[in-house]
Amino acid sequence: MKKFINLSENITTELLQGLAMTFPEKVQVLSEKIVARKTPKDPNKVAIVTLGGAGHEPALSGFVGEGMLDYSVVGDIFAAPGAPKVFEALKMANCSAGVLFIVLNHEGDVLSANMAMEMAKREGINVKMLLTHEDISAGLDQDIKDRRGLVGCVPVYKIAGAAAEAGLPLDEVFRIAEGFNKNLATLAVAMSNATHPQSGMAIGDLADDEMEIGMGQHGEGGGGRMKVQPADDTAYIMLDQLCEAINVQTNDELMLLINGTGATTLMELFLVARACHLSLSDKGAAVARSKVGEMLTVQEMAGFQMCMGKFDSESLSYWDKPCDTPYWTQL
Amino acid sequence: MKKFINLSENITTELLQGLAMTFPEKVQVLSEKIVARKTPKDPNKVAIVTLGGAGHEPALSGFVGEGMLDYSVVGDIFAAPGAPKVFEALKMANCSAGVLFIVLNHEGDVLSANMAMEMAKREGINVKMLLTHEDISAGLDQDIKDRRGLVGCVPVYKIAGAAAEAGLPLDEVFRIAEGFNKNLATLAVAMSNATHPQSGMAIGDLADDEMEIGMGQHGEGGGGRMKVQPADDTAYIMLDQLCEAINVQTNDELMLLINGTGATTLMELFLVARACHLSLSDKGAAVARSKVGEMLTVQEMAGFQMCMGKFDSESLSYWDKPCDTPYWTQL
Amino acid sequence: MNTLNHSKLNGMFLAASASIQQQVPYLNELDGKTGDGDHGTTMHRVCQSIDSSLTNSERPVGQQLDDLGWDIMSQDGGSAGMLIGKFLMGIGAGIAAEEVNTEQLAAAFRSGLDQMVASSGAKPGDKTMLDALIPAIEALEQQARQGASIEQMFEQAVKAADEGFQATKAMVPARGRAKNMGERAVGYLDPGAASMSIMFESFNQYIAAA
Amino acid sequence: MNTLNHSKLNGMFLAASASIQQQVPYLNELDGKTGDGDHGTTMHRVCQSIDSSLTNSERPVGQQLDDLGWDIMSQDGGSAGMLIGKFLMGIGAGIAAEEVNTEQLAAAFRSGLDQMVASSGAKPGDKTMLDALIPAIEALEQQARQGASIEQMFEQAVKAADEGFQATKAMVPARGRAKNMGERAVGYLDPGAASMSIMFESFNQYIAAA
Ligand SMILES: Nc1ncnc2c1ncn2[C@@H]1O[C@H](COP(=O)(O)OP(=O)(O)O)[C@@H](O)[C@H]1O
Ligand SMILES: Nc1ncnc2c1ncn2[C@@H]1O[C@H](COP(=O)(O)OP(=O)(O)O)[C@@H](O)[C@H]1O
Ligand SMILES: [Mg+2]
Ligand SMILES: [Mg+2]
Ligand SMILES: [Mg+2]
Ligand SMILES: [Mg+2]
Repeated sequence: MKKFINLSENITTELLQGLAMTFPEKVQVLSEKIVARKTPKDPNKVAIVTLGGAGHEPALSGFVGEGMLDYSVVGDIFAAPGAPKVFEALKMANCSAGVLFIVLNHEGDVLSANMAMEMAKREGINVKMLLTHEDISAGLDQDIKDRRGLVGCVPVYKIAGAAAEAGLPLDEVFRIAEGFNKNLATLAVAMSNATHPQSGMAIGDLADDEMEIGMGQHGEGGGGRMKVQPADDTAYIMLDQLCEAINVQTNDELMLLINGTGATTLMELFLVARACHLSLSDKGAAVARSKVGEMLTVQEMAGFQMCMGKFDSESLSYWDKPCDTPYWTQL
Repeated sequence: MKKFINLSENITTELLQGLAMTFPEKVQVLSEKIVARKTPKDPNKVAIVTLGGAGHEPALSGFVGEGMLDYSVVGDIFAAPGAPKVFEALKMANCSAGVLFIVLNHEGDVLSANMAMEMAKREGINVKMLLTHEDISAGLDQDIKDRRGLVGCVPVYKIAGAAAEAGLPLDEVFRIAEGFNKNLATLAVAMSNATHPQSGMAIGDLADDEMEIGMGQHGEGGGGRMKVQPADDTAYIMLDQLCEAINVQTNDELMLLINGTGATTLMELFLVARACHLSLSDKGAAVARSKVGEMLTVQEMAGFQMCMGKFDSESLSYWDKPCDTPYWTQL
Repeated sequence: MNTLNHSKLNGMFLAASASIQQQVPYLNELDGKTGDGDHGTTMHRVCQSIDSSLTNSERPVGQQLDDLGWDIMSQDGGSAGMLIGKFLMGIGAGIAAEEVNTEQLAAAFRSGLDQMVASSGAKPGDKTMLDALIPAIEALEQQARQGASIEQMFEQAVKAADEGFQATKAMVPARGRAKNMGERAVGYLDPGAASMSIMFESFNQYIAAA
Repeated sequence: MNTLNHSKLNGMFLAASASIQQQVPYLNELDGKTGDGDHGTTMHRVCQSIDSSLTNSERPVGQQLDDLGWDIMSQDGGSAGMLIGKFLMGIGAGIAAEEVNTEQLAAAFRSGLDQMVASSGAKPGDKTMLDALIPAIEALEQQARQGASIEQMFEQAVKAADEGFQATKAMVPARGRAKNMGERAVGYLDPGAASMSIMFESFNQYIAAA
């Protein structure tokens, strides 16, 4: 394994220290693994909390800051934080307006979140949980509970964060974020394996001429393998499935994210984005807002996640609100 | 080669289209290879122009926008644009306040820039050229003209762009940017080879357990090879040379950039940033402002560039001004 | 032997911890086939918790296991850490005394299993650690009912755990990160079930030698 | 032969273009050792310009070469493209007539070389294309002065170009992307000099067969 690390058991704490040193005016690390805004939000506004393993930087903690997350509870590499830590963060976040707790649908995250929710309820904390699960790789007929949460959490943070910042009550913040969340779909494609930075081991076994559409968040399989395709063809295969999943119609206002997972260059992501724009405009639909870059990575795995969503005028207005986090800043 | 591309000769034009489609409110592509701000700057303000090959995204064109660049002239992958195209951009930029033309010190770029400057002068365009050349890998005794331009161009764009946006005359914009430029130093380290996306060929021949400090912008060699070192040790080796190069003193206000060149994760970059902060504070110096992420990449080459600079109160104030470009947005 | 005291119970878990720590690369490798390649790393953290918590038996056994479960959960051990934490808390809650007879011992393990199942959401056949753990604990109960010794209980339990573990090879995963691989995961062993099988193997060896 | 007309001059460059296009992977590979791996790609673009510009000779020769040089420069060909563009513009500026004698031919090439050198900043021995080009053009001049035929001029020029190219192997680079490799670049051939050597090889073959 070729990575710039020190002791493998210290990676997570050291990387969080590096994050806080790089953005001292935006974030701080509390209790070793909880990333919090430097200037806490007004307690009369809903606090947004999330949890997840490390190794996916900038996600999740890179989106803590004004207009997005208040607390991100970090586990270890690819490992959910334990329920006790999550409970600790929910207590920190506890405020008069209540807490929205955004959880990606992965076994470990959900186990931890559920236990922490139990503890929080027993403590009388006003917290609502929102599960993201927009990976359609298992098929459209799949129970929504069986879908994984991929990069779709990031725009959900954005919209929930903006609604909370606007002072909306918890039920409203939840309604808006969940409405947007329900109309999301993501597919991931990988071309090369990720290396687990602690074990040094490759995850997966993609051959030299193969790619896999439907890849998971850590290089765990789950999709269709095929020979490597050109950028345009890859984009079309994925886009068509996403359009079907969220039932794209003429005049829809669409969100498009092209999220690089590691070694794939921004150069390539622009080619993919271009193909999506051209193909959607052929279908009479239009991209209202988009983002291209690395938001949620899988170590150095070459590939990307394509995520589409539908805006209504409400969610679009919250997308457009300013935010100021380490890796999403918007005027 | 495993990359998401279409025809290799179309990569550059397609990627620029993808950029413009992704940021329609910020940039546009003119004359196929010139990236310009969507809303042109007031002609009473100095225009900032740069040039360079593609394949380094987000640089250079990802920094076109309010508060940074006005025009970026793009060549092909790792190839400088020809002088005719550069001259065309200088004519577009020509305005009453004059043009600052920022060029990275690479043979092809400089050849093209010099010819375009000749043509521009003949045309009566008021343009001043600023050369960035902060790579200290060739040694501190090396003639400054023989140093390559690496990621240091990006903070120079920022400071020049902010000074121009503030309405300063050309000489002043030049003075401030050049003052900052003179106090910059960069070193690059690579752990794996880049693949040229057009020839499909690996550039360089790093062995499985080697890294190279002093690597160039495209994977071309130039430094010392050694066995792969831990993050901290790598950071210390590089940092010490940079501190010597710009003669870091107690109470200096330093800029620190950790620029990922491709496959190296943000996780690792944070570890490196942390080591720099700790080591600098041991030396009694402090990081005033920093950035960590991918600014100027070398395809999927694993590695990073560490760039340090010194602020004075003037350059620091321009660093802190807002800007709104595709890949550097600041409130 | 017909009773098990607090210190021997600790000894069983410490023995399991020692064995599992030798299998970290193997467990990561199994997880690399169908998951995210870190089950060995998870178990390493779980084992470190066990080692530092169970070296003495000064606290009451129930309290000690409850604390250990909580500590394991605090180790950021992904799914497996959370579930094993629950398992230990459940044993702690269900253990009747500092020294227990065979039926009480089986009941304590059943209490651990129930707690784990309640959080897990998985069913037998879902290709998870439960596929090793459930038959193992059923074997403990059955043996205890039949009046077997503690040695005999674990002798049967390890067989059941290992069979259950081997059976995961043919299963289509329905929980955890392997789920999305569907049919393609057939032919691979479940890493969590491997840990459980190693754990019962060590229990058995420890008890046989004790 | 003692004169060269416009159409034969075009033929020489078209022949060179055809040979160079067959060596694109080789030139990329050379550049991968000491540079950024794209010199073949650069030359491919240069050759495409040559092919589309020189298929007819309706414009005056000086004008045609000047246009070609500008077109090559517009192809985003990095250092080499810019320099070769200058070279052709220089030949265009220095060529005396549609049909030239041996001394005029040598003078035209000298004019091209001077233009290239003026932009380049490189000196002989810097491990660049100049190390093949300078001796080649000096050979042309010397032969012309000695009253040689055009065939003899190119026969000597190709030898000089090739020797110069081979000599780059031992040189420490002082310009271009290889510069920073310093001593480590010794042992590698310069890709730009390779192109120049192939170009003169083709000139010679074309003239010999014409
Ligand atoms: N819902 C569940 N119920 C029971 N066991 C589970 C469940 N989810 C995962 N597991 C077990 O956990 C193991 C994976 O553990 P580990 O790799 O440590 O965690 P993670 O999946 O979070 O990376 C699987 O092999 C499986 O046996
Ligand atoms: N200043 C210079 N003078 C003469 N030749 C040069 C100079 N710089 C580079 N070259 C030549 O150009 C070649 C590299 O060309 P190419 O790879 O196409 O361009 P780039 O270096 O921009 O990628 C070198 O091998 C060298 O022969
Ligand atoms: Mg995990
Ligand atoms: Mg080049
Ligand atoms: Mg795992
Ligand atoms: Mg080159």
